[in-house]
Amino acid sequence: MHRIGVFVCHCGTNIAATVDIDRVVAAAAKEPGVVHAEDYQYMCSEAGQLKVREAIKEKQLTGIVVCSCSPRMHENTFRQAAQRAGLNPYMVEIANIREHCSWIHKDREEATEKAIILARAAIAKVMLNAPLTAGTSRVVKRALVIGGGIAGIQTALDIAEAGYKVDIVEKTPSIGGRMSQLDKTFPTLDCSACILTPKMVEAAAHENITIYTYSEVEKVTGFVGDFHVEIRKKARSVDMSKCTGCGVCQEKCPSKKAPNEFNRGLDKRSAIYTPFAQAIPNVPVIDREHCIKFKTGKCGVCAKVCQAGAIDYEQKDEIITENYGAIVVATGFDTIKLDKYDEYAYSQSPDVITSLELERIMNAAGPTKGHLERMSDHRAPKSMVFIQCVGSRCADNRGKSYCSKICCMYTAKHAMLIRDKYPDVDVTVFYIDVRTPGKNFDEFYRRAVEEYGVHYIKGQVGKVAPQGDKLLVQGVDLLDNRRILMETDMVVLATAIEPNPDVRKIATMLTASIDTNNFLTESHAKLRPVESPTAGIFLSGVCQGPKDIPETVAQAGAAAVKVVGLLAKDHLVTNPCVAKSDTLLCNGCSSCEKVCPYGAISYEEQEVNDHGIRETRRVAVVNSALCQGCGACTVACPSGAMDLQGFSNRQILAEVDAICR
Amino acid sequence: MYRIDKSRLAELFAAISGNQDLFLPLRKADQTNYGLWSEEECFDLDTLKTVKSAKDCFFPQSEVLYRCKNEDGKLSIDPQKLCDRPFVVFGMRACDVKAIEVLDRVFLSDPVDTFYAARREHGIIVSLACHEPEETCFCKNFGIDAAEPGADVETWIIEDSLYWKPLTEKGEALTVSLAGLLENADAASAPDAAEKAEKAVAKEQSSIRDITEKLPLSHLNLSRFKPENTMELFDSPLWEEMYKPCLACGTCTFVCPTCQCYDIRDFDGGKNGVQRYRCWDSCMYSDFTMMAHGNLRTSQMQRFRQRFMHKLVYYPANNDGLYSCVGCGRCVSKCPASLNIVKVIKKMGGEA
Amino acid sequence: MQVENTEFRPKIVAFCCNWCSYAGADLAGSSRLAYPADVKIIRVPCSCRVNPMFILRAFQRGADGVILCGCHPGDCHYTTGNYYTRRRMTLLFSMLDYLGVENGRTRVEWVSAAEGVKFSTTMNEFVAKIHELGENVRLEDLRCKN
Amino acid sequence: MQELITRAKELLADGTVSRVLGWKKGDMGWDPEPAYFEKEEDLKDFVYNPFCGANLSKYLIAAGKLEGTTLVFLKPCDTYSFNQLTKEHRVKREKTYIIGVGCHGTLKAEKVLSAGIKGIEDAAIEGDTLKVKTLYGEKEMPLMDALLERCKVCKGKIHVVFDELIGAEEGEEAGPGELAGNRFAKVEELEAMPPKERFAFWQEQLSKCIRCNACRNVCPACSCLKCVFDGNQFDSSQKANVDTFEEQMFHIIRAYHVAGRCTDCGECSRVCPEGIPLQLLNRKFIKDINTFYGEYQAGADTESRAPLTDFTFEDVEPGIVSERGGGR
Repeated sequence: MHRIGVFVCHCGTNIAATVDIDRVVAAAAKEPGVVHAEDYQYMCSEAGQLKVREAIKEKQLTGIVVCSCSPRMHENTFRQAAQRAGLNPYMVEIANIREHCSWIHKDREEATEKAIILARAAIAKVMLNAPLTAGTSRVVKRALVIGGGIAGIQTALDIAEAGYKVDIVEKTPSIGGRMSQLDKTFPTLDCSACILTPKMVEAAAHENITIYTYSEVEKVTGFVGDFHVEIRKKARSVDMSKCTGCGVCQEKCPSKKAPNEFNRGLDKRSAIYTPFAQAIPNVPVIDREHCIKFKTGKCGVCAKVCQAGAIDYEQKDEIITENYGAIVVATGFDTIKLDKYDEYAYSQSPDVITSLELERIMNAAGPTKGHLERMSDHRAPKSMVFIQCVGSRCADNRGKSYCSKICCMYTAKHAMLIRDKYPDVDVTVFYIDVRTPGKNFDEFYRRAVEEYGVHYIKGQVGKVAPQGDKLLVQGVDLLDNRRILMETDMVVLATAIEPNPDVRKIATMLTASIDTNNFLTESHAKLRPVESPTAGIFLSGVCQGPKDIPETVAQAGAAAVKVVGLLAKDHLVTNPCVAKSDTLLCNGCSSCEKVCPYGAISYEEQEVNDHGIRETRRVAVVNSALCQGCGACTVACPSGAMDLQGFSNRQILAEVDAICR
Repeated sequence: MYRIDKSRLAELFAAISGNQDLFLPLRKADQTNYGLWSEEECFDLDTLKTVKSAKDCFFPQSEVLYRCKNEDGKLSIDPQKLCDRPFVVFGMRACDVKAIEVLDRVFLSDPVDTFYAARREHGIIVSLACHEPEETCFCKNFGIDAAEPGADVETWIIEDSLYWKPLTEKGEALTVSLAGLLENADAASAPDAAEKAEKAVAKEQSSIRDITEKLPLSHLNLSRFKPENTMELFDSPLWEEMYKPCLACGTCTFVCPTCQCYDIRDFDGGKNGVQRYRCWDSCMYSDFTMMAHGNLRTSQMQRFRQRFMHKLVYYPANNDGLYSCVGCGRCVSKCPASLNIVKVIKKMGGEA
Repeated sequence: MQVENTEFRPKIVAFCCNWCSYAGADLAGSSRLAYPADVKIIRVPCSCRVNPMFILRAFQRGADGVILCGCHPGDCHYTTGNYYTRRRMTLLFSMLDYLGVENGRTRVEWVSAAEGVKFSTTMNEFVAKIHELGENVRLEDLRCKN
Repeated sequence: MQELITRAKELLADGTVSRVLGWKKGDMGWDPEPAYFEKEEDLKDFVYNPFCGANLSKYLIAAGKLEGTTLVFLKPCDTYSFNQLTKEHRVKREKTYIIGVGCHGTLKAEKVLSAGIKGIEDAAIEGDTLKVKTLYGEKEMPLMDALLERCKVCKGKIHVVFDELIGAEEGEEAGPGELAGNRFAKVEELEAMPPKERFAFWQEQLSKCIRCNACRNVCPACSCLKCVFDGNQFDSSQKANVDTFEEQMFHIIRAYHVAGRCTDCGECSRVCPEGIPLQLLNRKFIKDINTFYGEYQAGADTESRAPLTDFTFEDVEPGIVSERGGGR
């Protein structure tokens, strides 16, 4: 027989002011199955919990209902209280009579009636609750970081420093990411490479860190504490164990027509290449698409010149399988494609460039060896126009609705650096707003305006048109309310950033949620900003939202702490509210398997005894460690064989019945 | 004997329903079934076989037995009121009338089913002879005469007239209440009319009997279906051959005028309390014999065998040789897999 | 008519997913954004847990309206749950409409954890709509009626 | 027909198959029943004519559990059901030998009988005429008046799965058969009615339901071991329509459970003893699926994802139902 206890919380006056607590207690006490009902000022307080525990023991309660605030607040509190009193923690139900009742209804009568109904629904449900036991699962003491930019490197370093093994998977031939492409960083103007390369070296040298460059995550299964990951290590065509990084092969390579990705395609590179001088590992890759040996079978120059005999044309992709306890996504960003912004003449004129391209032009290792010059005729510009918010804060669907956050600051940086090095260049910036929230940010921007004489014009540019060897810029000055038509030598577009396009594929593999802009969603915007809602998946850097370097590094550290916190545990407690298939009802039709986002359902040929009929049937089996308890399968199942523990069909129906009574 | 113009049937029905409920075959959504008559309804006496039999009028597909309520911890039980109003069922064919006899033997023998008994007590059956029995009819095998359907009043529709012959006290009383409408054709008081009527009815009857005689299923051999053959029939390997197409649906049992099995179930209507009701059940259903310990008929073959053994062997063994099939042929035309009792009789009887 | 309308207290069942809409309802609560007490919320892990049987059952038991709230498409905690919900409910609602049941009695709304205002507005609108439609008589079970 | 018998005998004789699933002559000429034939001599009772409406594919669930291979004769539309069952792992393709048989339409016996044709022995279709051989000589009637509803909107002569074809040509054109009318015509007509009339229409139709479960039990998509309406999983066990709600509930949920899986084989409406146009419920789902998610024919293949276990990011919102307006 059921022996249900009902505990009604006043929550000070939060509930008691609008809900007649006595009536709720009296009504609950009359419900069949209820043997105890009481109220208290603050049920969640230690004294309140003590009442619950005592009642459970004294009245030998088989289930309890707490009428209080949202279960999102204190469900766990009361589950623990129940457990301490010897009651299974899943024999607890919460009737939310605060957020869903007392706080939104003014009429006392109405609110009281509703509170009674909500209590009844919870009582009806708890009668059908079954004791559930949370299982445990192992924690593999190794973490995976996807992406080897500053975010990934920092996260990996912090995890490694805490004493755990960590692997970095980087898609390109070297770690370093976007930051390695930058020339200087705001607001201090220190050299990007100078602060990044020591970290890269540290990561490479760390005994706890393994770096897989030129590699991609291919498949992820498993769950928090025990992910199984397949990593595809793409064929480098160079034996990493033999290569000394001398660079002769690159020099001698006769194919020098491949666009240089590192320099944003502004110049060419050889078919065998390391992306940049400080690359880690300092081992080149053969770009098979552009390699003459791979295209025609003839050549083989690199193999001939390599003293170490490291060139291996036969090398194949390799699949590495490894288990991880946690996974950090640090896939970073790219700039958006500008094909929807024809008005800026990006595709028509080589002198219209993106800011990231400007970074490379300004960099001593870049296509112009650091000289500011036009890509069309290699002349030094006399005037430059910067256009802000290209594709950011966009109302139509050509660009992104969000602010890319870093553009205002790097544009100020670019303007300042140019004015500093080339004082004769006239620099104009068109902006919508200048956003400079950050330590020393506004001061930095003001220096650009006040000390370096950068012209800031509030207004947008409608069109950039190549005219002779000049660019004609048409814009408006909103403050002076006038149209502007000006000639300039170069135009720099502050192009919006977007998450790396590969992230959707990765998010799907990880079942991590992702928003419409392809940013990974954090578990809670404020309180859990580095956790994905999917347990064991953490977020680092711009894959979660636009960030500058210090923010990225901070978040990378935070993600590392969360990973370390997880890896420090030997076992994890699993959620017992998972799907369960009734083998006597299961048809083995595979509908449930198709809708399971976790691959938690498989099929087995099982011997069944269906009320005297013995036969072998194909039945669904749920891996309770993989199942997260969404319930998609329960509705896909036509026979009702699949049910969800803790939210069973009959429990929900009982609530429906109680509410509609 | 009495007579009334066929064109005045609506008036007759209005008069009957003035004093009591009247159930008769109604045409609704392209099908004919027994239903409660009202002026808006369209009656249909031409369709020989209603989809469901008239069984519903005495043994409805579902009926409440009692209700329980729990109000603030106080339990109350409210038994369902028994039928206490007279009603007339008009248009029952000979087979359906005979089926009532089959049901009576089940429900009126001890312990009496009070719900059924109350309906039988208050129900008056006006039967109707089958003008043209169909190919699927095989009532003749069970000693039923489609030309003389019996019951409280029997009627014939011949050309423009309906001839009305009360047979019981109840029938007489009903006839009296309709005196203004029914023309007297009694031999004593209206000899001319009586002669005409007798002649017409006799002619109709002989025509019906001629047709029945010629029907393809009218001469089945039932001789093997005897109590002494029970075990032999039960163990026959033929069941295994025959049952296979059976879909385990309940069509045959639900259209059958004699199937009498029911289940008792509860419905929790929330604040309205719990209703305990009964509803027809079908021995073709897999959970028909499901009990706490398990199911004692685990295969469809066993269920299939049960239905026909019951109709042709068990029931007659307990009821003076009365078969619990009346040859209405509904299952013959309605079985989705074209299985039916005729095929069983032929196969088990050694004919096919 | 007026009098009848004010007396009619509809029964409304709202299924809310635990991660977005239930939290959105909590936010509506903590923001003190009122909506009629006729709405009673049932918490489910994901909108994809809601079986059409639950919805029909609610109508059987006397509900006048059923609303289902889940995370916005793309934001599902379980990645894809609400995409299934969307298809299931589109087809179910269309079928109910086809059977002649007033199509305003059922609704799906995507409400995120941050959308307390939307939750409250949606519920106010929905209750108003049910008032307009009046009592549910086309999907009722007389055994559950007063 | 003789060709079918000859081939079946060959396959039995050479051990390719252990049994034959086909149709057996009935008592009346219009009531052939689905039957197994295990010996060559049993095949003397084999029949295949336009009265053989039964879709044999569902019987293969049981046949799959038997030893050896089962030879089955499937009409074009039956093969869709077989494919769908294969996809759901309910039948065993490798234990089935399928002979696809040609079909020119199947008959509703009641319609032939009520046209006054008696003593039926056999029937054949010639063009748009049904020729019936009877005890009283050959009778004729317009084919359209005798066909089952599903055949009037035939989905074509193509067999989507078979081992060999007899009386049918390989590579027949997919798409509607020669008789095909618009199978959604009645659905559209209902959609265009005011909701109140639609409600009345369904009320009248569904109130005829006697809950015999014939529609469910014959349905190849309803292959659950235990239906939710027979079990307690949802507290939804129903044995009778005690209230009109239960009529609605049963038919809505049944149609919903087969939505995206129903091949529109028409067996449900063929077997309904009360003549309820159940195909109108299934076709409503089919029509909606086609409109909202793109044309989909269940059973056309064994791999594609069923519409309800699939989605796209751009799917329509449920609100479309009310946006389309009350009249729809």
